[in-house]
Amino acid sequence: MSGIVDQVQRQKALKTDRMTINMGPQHPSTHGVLRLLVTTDGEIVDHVEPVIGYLHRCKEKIAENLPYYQFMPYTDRLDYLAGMNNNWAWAMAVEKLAGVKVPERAEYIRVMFGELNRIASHLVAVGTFGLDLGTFTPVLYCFHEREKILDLFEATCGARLTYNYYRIGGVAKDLPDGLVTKIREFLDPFEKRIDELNTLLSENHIFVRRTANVGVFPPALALDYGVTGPSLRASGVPHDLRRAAPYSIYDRFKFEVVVGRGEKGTVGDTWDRYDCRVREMSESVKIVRQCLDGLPDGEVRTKLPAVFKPPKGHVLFKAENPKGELGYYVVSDGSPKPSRVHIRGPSFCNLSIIPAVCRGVMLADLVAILGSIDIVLGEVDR
Amino acid sequence: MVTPREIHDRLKAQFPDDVGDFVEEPVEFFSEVKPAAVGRVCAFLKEDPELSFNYLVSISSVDLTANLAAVYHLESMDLESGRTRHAFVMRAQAPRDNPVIASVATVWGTAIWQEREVYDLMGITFEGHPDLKRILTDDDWVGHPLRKDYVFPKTYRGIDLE
Amino acid sequence: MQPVTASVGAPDLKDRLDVLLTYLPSFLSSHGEIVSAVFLLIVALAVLLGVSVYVCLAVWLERKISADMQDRLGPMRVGWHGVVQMLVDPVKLALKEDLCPGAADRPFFMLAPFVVLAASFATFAVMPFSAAFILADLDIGVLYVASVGAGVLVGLVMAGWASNNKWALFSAIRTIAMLVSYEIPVGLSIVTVVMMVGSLSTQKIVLAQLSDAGMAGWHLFRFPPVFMVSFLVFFIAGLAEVNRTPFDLAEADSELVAGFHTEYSGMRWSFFFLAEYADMLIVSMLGTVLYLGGWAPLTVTRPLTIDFWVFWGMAALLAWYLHWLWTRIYLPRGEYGLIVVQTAILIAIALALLVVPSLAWFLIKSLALIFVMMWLRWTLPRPRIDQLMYLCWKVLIPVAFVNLFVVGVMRLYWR
Amino acid sequence: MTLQNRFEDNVILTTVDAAINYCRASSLWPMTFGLACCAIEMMATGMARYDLARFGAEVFRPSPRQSDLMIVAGTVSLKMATRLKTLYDQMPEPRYVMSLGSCANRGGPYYLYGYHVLKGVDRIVPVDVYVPGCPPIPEALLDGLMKLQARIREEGRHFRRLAKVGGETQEGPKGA
Repeated sequence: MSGIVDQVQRQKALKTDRMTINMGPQHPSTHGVLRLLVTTDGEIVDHVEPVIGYLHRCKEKIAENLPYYQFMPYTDRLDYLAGMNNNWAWAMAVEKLAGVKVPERAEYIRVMFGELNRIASHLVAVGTFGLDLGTFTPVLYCFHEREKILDLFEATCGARLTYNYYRIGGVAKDLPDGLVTKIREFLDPFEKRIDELNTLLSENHIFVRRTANVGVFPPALALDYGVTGPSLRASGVPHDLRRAAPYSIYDRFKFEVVVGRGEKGTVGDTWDRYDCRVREMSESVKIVRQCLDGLPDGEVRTKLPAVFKPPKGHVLFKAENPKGELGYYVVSDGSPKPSRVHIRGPSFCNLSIIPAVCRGVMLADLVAILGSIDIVLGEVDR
Repeated sequence: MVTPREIHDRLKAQFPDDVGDFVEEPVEFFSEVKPAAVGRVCAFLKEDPELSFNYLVSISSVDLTANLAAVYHLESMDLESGRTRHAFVMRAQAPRDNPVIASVATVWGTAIWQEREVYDLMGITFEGHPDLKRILTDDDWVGHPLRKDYVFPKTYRGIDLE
Repeated sequence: MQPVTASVGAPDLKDRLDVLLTYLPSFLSSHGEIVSAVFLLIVALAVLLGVSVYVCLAVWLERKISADMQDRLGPMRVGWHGVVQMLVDPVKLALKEDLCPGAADRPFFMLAPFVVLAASFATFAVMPFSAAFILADLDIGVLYVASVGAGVLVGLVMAGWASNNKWALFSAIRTIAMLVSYEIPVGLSIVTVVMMVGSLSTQKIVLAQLSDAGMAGWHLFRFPPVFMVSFLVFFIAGLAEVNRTPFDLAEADSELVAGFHTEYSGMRWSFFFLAEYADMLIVSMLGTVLYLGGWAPLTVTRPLTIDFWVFWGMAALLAWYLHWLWTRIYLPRGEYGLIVVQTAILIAIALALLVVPSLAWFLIKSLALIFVMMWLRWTLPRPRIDQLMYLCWKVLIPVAFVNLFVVGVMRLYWR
Repeated sequence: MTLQNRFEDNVILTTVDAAINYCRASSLWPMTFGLACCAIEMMATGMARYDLARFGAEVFRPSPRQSDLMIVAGTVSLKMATRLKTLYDQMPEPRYVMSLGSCANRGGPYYLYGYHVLKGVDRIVPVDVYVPGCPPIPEALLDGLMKLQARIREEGRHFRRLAKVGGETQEGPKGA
């Protein structure tokens, strides 16, 4: 009898402890060099602290030391999955500051490539999300389609990833011959590929069970943490700068702002964030089609002086990037170099919600949530 | 839709001592706010039912030589329609030798990281921040790189940087 | 050098040889166990070698199969379609530096791969490769597989704990939870077959399925759907037992870096790899033994009888139907010539299969199951640990129990 | 004298060496380790169109212990530099390093004003192959891989690298 009492006493004296694990900076599912300090209680995540800065590349300091034109290539390397969109936002920020007009044809080309790059970026996001959940094949199918888009970019500007194609006041050069046909040839079978992806991944029972009702972002909380882009829209907030504050010529196009519907679980869960990206690809296809139909002839670049000096002033310009709202805060003191450039990276803000929503989830869910917000470290660390 | 001017006037009425001038630059207008009052003012901007600025776009730091400034871009978003109701920009300047601004980390969650970033790169201290430490550079980093007088390091942890 | 011994050694040697030749036969006949032991050792080494060769082949196959599913080529540069890749990788791994982390529990860390390897290779002892080729036809053969196979668990936990790595520890905890749970559905579905046959011996289980009717004698097709359910439970749980995707939570790349073998390098790591593929083979072989007739041929045993034609006629009809479906979807109609050719090929294969020896049948069936495993691996995502436990305790085990009950009732009244 | 000098070049040893080098060259397993933009191109190289698997190098191992090749794909920041060194130290011999892209080679576009960027990964780990480009196209990565394979095949003795563990330099004249 006393033996049992002793045993019970000893069991009471047994202490369970929290375990702190270092996830990253080299870890297969941190999408680069993110480090997560995870405190767990067994499989349950107690607390997550993201540690960033492993890819801090001093972009803002570099911007202060370079003329406006020359900062363009550096923007490519912010969100390196969507170089075109980054270029575009920088161009528009400076154009807004200096009041530069962009020719009509250039606007169409910009929208077209912006949307194509959005598709490419979402393809990577969707594919690597599958990778995070342990299925390897979808990512190859996604990259297969992405390569076709990259071919179009390569034909236009010669680069596969860092395009440096947009210019302040237009784009670098006109489209090469036959590109319009090539884009159409890409778009026509692409929608079938999305269906294929849905069959392979989106409707997969295990996939749905892993993602539905996991990592729900309530809309108010998401906005509080500055979450934007598909991650915010998945929470049911139809906030899309292309529709809310149309820049460039987005007011001319018909497209749907994709919001999370909670089809498999709760609105704003991991599946919704994934699904929003998949559906956004179809919407981008629509926009590109409309661009191709309405593509006018003419100039593609406004002539600007070689030494370009915007007037004194400052502006925060935001554009809807694949990851969310990319903002450039540019301060000009009237000299050829910006006095200060601050970059509001969407991934930076989207990532900051992780500590708030990852309490009490399982370790595998943490990976799923991280994959679903689709961060790019180049933009988080800048 | 409330214009920045009207918001400024409301703030001026609410906090006559804390809110400074309304600066109208060619592209963007902003209000000057005293650094110690930023927390109060922002809490009001968020809580006020008519203004309800629920979205802090960014906190950008600027080196104004004599002062260091933090520029707050705020937006009020309608969660139902996703439209931006109104936007507002305010700036707080703190002296270079003792740059302290009241923190807004308790008002908006996104400010936790953004203020850490400003602290890291510009060296502005945010009073009342729950966990103010370097975010992009490592803890043993010296200096605040975005200041205009920043000197690039020659070595770091024994690695030659020339 | 000592030349003295060499010169006087010659007559001695001759004498000794004479003695040896005189007494050896009587010695051997009186000590039969030594002969059988030596023989067993040779056969065991052959099996060991065979399994190692299979692992190399399976790895290459997996790379090629995955490549094919993913629209790429896979290894191409070494040998014909990269076939030499299966030699190249082991050599490289064998020559890599053997690291042991400073903080690790050195003896256990070093020992763990061998425990895993030994446990999984020991199970091959009771596998009936053919009617004659079985290392040990134990009366408790199936039980032996289940219990010795569980030794793998010990090795994995040793590896996870001794590595002194948090990811490895996580993996070890998951492994315990998973393997212990999934032993139950595996055991229950094995019991259904054992009840049917009335023996635990693997060879007897195969013999019970051997009939003139070919496939119809397999347990899989007995009392449909009872044993099909049993087979499904066995296969799903077996996948979890061997840590294969979708149940590879113990070494989940995207979560636990590399799981229990995070800290292992070179040859020791390749032992885990070897054991994983050997485990796959064990589960496939056990599935084959229990449900798919073991080494029993696919076709009827008496060729060119009415059974034979019925069976292959059905197969031809099925092939024709599948082809028709295929043409409806992807090809223009009217390729009936192709179907005739296809049917002819099918019958030719059927005739050819008659001469296939039983060992080959066993391997073909097991490899087919392994192919299914690979197919699943490259298609499915991975469930979460709690979902995995749910599947085991709330789905597989109840189903297995009901199944067991049904088989028991049938055994009683429907001999 | 070192172990190396005890063996003269002879037919058997050189043949064995050649075979071993061939095995090593044909089975270069990279580490799952992406730093920046170049990592995306590294991923693209592993995908269907470029298919790193053709060279037997598609087995991306998440743990440094099981990998042979560290592809430093992207900008190495100073915060990352010490971690990168640790990762390199964790890899078992023989190990190879490929510096992919201008940033890893020499700091790339961040050379001048990048206060937080390491100006060349060869300052902390020995590099076997440099692949230029910003980012290098997948063909360039494949070319780098083939160059590395060619180098490994020509390595003097199979224990040359092993013999120099802890030594200052990994490189030396062939057959030294």
